[in-house]
Amino acid sequence: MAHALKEVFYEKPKQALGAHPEDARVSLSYLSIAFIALFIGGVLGLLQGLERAGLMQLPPWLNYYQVLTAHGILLVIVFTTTFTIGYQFANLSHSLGGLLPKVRKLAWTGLVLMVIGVALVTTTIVMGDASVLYTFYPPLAASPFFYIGLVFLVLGIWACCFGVFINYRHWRKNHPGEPAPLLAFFAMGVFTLWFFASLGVTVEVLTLIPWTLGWKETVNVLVARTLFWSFGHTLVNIWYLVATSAWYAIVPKIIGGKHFNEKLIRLVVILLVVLNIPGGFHHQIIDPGISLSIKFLHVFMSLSIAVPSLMTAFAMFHVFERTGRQKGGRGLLGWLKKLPWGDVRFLAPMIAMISFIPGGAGGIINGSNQLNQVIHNTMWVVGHFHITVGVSVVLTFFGICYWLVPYLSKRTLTKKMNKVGVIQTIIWTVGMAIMAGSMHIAGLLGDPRRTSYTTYKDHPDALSWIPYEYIFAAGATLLLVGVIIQVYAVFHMMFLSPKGVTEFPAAEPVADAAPAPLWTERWGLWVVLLLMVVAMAYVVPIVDMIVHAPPGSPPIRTW
Amino acid sequence: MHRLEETWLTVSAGILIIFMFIVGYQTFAMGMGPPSNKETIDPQKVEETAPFDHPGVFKVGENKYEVVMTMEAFSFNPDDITVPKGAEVEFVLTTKDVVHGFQVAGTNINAMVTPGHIQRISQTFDEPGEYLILCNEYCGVAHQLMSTTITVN
Amino acid sequence: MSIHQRTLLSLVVIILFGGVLFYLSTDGFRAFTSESARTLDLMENNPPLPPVTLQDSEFRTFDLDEFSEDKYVFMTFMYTNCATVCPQMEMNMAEVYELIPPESIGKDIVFLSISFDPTRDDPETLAKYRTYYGSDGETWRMARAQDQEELDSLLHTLGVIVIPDEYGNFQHNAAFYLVGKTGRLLDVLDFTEIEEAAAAVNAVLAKGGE
Amino acid sequence: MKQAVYGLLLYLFLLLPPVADLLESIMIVHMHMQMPLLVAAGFLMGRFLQNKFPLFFEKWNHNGVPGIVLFVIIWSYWMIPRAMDEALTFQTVEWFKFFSLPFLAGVSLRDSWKKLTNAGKNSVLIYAAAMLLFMAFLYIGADEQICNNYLEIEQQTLGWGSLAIGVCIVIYLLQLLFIDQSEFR
Repeated sequence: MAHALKEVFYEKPKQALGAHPEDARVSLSYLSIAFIALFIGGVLGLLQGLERAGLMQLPPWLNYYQVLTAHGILLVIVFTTTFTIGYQFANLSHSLGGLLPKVRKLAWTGLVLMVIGVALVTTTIVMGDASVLYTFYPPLAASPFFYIGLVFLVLGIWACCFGVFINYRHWRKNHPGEPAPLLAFFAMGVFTLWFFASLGVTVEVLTLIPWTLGWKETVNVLVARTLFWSFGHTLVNIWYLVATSAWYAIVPKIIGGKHFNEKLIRLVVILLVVLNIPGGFHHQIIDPGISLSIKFLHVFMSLSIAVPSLMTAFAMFHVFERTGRQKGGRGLLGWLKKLPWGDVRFLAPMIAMISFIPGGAGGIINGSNQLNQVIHNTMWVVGHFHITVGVSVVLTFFGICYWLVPYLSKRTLTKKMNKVGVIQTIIWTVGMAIMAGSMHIAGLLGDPRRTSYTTYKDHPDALSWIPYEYIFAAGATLLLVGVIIQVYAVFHMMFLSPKGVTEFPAAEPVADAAPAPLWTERWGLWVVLLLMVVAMAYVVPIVDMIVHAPPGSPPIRTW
Repeated sequence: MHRLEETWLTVSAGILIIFMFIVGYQTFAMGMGPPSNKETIDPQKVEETAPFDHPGVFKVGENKYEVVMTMEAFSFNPDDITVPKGAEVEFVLTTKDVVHGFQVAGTNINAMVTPGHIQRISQTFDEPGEYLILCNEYCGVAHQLMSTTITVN
Repeated sequence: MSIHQRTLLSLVVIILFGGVLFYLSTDGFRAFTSESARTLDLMENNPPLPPVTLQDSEFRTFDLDEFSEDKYVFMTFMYTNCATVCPQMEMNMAEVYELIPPESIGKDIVFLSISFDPTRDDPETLAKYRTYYGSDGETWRMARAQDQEELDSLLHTLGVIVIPDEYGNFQHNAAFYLVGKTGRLLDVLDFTEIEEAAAAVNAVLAKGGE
Repeated sequence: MKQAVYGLLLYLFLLLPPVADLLESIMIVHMHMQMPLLVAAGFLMGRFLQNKFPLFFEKWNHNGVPGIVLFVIIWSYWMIPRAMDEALTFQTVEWFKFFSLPFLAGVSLRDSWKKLTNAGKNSVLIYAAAMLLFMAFLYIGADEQICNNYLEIEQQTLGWGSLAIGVCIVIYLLQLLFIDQSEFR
């Protein structure tokens, strides 16, 4: 009986999406913006790599720091955000049986707001009025329109957040006693985190706007930095949560297996949501004005994310081994051979997962007191996030494209396109390995990040970094090739691939699995816990920063 | 299966706790904590405020030096400083404008210098040589030129 | 006993326990903070002050009991770098000084401000600080205790808590202390209530003796 | 049973002098971290006592009310500024803290919470929120030191922290009001 119910459960929504081509259009629009942003951002990335190594000189009207700001914002904020929304709304539509009309409207509103925001932000950057990098630390003051653009971006995200909350709530009301589908649960986690993460940065931006307009003379620099990182690092973990949604709920289906124990998956989601926001403080480990004991507490809070991450590693390898053995894999590692390595939908996320091992290890280094001091603001950090974001997250996103785009555009993934995908994945992996690897080494040697080409008056230490910078440039070149192939593949699958039906590969639980416990659905409680953890982390330092605030800083433009 | 999960979780939580012990021991017992000085200053009146009204290298004890330094886009004051070999040097830093980073390549000196705050960081220079001091936080159009040296002889 | 009776019984026992716990730990609901407990305790026990040698703004070195022999002493603890409570307290002390009959001053009662920051509050600093509040340096002296052990013992006896913070300042509690002729503490007064403090001192002076 | 062992481990960990010193060195951590963790340790260890003496709990804490009252009394006691101060200055009070929070408050919370009616649970939460908000009012508004062992800034921090937790509890209560809880059972 329960099994039959589950059948209906997983079959019906699939048709539902078919009945709602409008939902597909929402997702496809977001994905299109994502990949346009990826393309521009990728080109800018290569320009940066070449300039950094001294292989090319950028014209004065488009200098290194403008390019760096645009690269950061387009990839770190625009690409990941729009991709996530496109993907999560497709999941939601699939698993909840279609979006509500008002939610669809909210999603479109969000899109419009974000486009306005991105337009404002990029215009100010191109005009040279906002070379403040994507961290925009005051007292560097960009044009007010830059910050207003950011407000629009946040409003766009909020519109989508409310859409998700409304749809989820609606489904809950109509399905008493049933746990929500796993993918919807993930979406709820992602957007809850997003909403609460963006509160801090919104407060920051809203204080910066009157300051840049000259209505307010000074700003508290340390508080602004803290608010920024309460968002900045959570954003990283939002991507991570999005990627894990594919690892847990999609990848098992692609390799022909079942997903892991749902109770544990939900626990991981809840832990990631509750523990996440305080992680940002490790970006301020060598800041003045924050006491050692607070920093120590925050090392603990940052690293506590390791626990759900290790749970994920355990669960995924369990699923792989179980599936491989079912397919006849023998011996200690024989099951590995049985996995579908030639399928890009598996290969890309698999490499992403593997890269999370060095990525996580590097994260532990960045997050801990003394080790951070060695590598803070060096190329090491850049290498680190190109492994974590550039591989663990982005390669998962790329892998998702190969079923999501054809599914949404009612086309099929051809053998040829699969091969293109595999080649793209390999190019990407090699490119990132070369680039991020050399960045890690250069960083250990002291090469600073966020710095245009320089030899520091031919200082021997600085000269010793240059060879590594050539390797960055080589890696960046490969990566741009990867970007071009990926963008081509996505738009090909969107408009040119042969028509047909592609399945939505949502994994199912093992046959005798217990249903997910209903207490995991108590989002009210999780939000309260999240707020409590935030209070634990932030009340002490923020009160200290405000009570012992030095006189503030006026806006300064140094570019 | 259930047992495996639990062992795994215990091990991962255990690693976290052991790690925190090591970090805590280094920070609090060995005094290796990251630079976290809490003194403040008016960022718009740096030049009138002691000790930054007279930046420079000062001998404060037996082979102990204090370097009072201001940073601004895109220079260090004083620049090209010299200290004897084996000297224990405490850098007392602040910025007159935006956020800067203070890094000495080849050492563990790495600290953020934010406006309104006075940062302190110490290092003993045992190896003679000309060390590169650079700003590692983006501070403006000529950020890449912001550097100086500390010579140890 | 039925289950309800038993529950009721255990509830009564627990509430009684709670009552006793709260009663005992707050000196009969009179002192909910350590500060109030401290004053309560001081006023009930009238501890004798330990010997302490002081150096005042005129570079004179003297023993506290010698200075206060046969007189009441109106005392505060402060440090000159204090930007918060000390100036307020010294200002109020000056007002109390004004409210005491002038004929008693110097004869029956003397005023004394003791700094607990002896390294920075040298006689020169104290001499300057003294003038801000109109202390004459004779019947109202400002002084430091140079011997840290003696100072600690004095602070401890009077329950004055001084915690240095990270900014070169001190966090400390503040009050007026009235010491009797035999060198025992008589009263701890709220430093914000000038008139009350003056009235209390005058009452003691009027009574005379101990 | 396993959780009782974890509770014991947590308890022993909190008893370690360096851990206790670190947690007690910051006022807000002392009140809102060490103390709740001690309660949590007792909460976990409570399982052992429940198994060992099932009759005792059934007999004397039948409907959970006596137990929860004990919890509320102990918790409120440790909210008194003086109790916190004295835990730092008197050894006996410190011992009482390490005994009362886990074994009187934690264990009785464990045994009582599930036995309480919804109205009972909500009253406890309302009391906790009211208490925390009152403390916030007290500590943020105070212009003098309430605790002699801590700086005034820490006192203010504690006030804001209590406010945050109090508000969290209020939010929780509000969502109980607006969302039908039977969905989750």
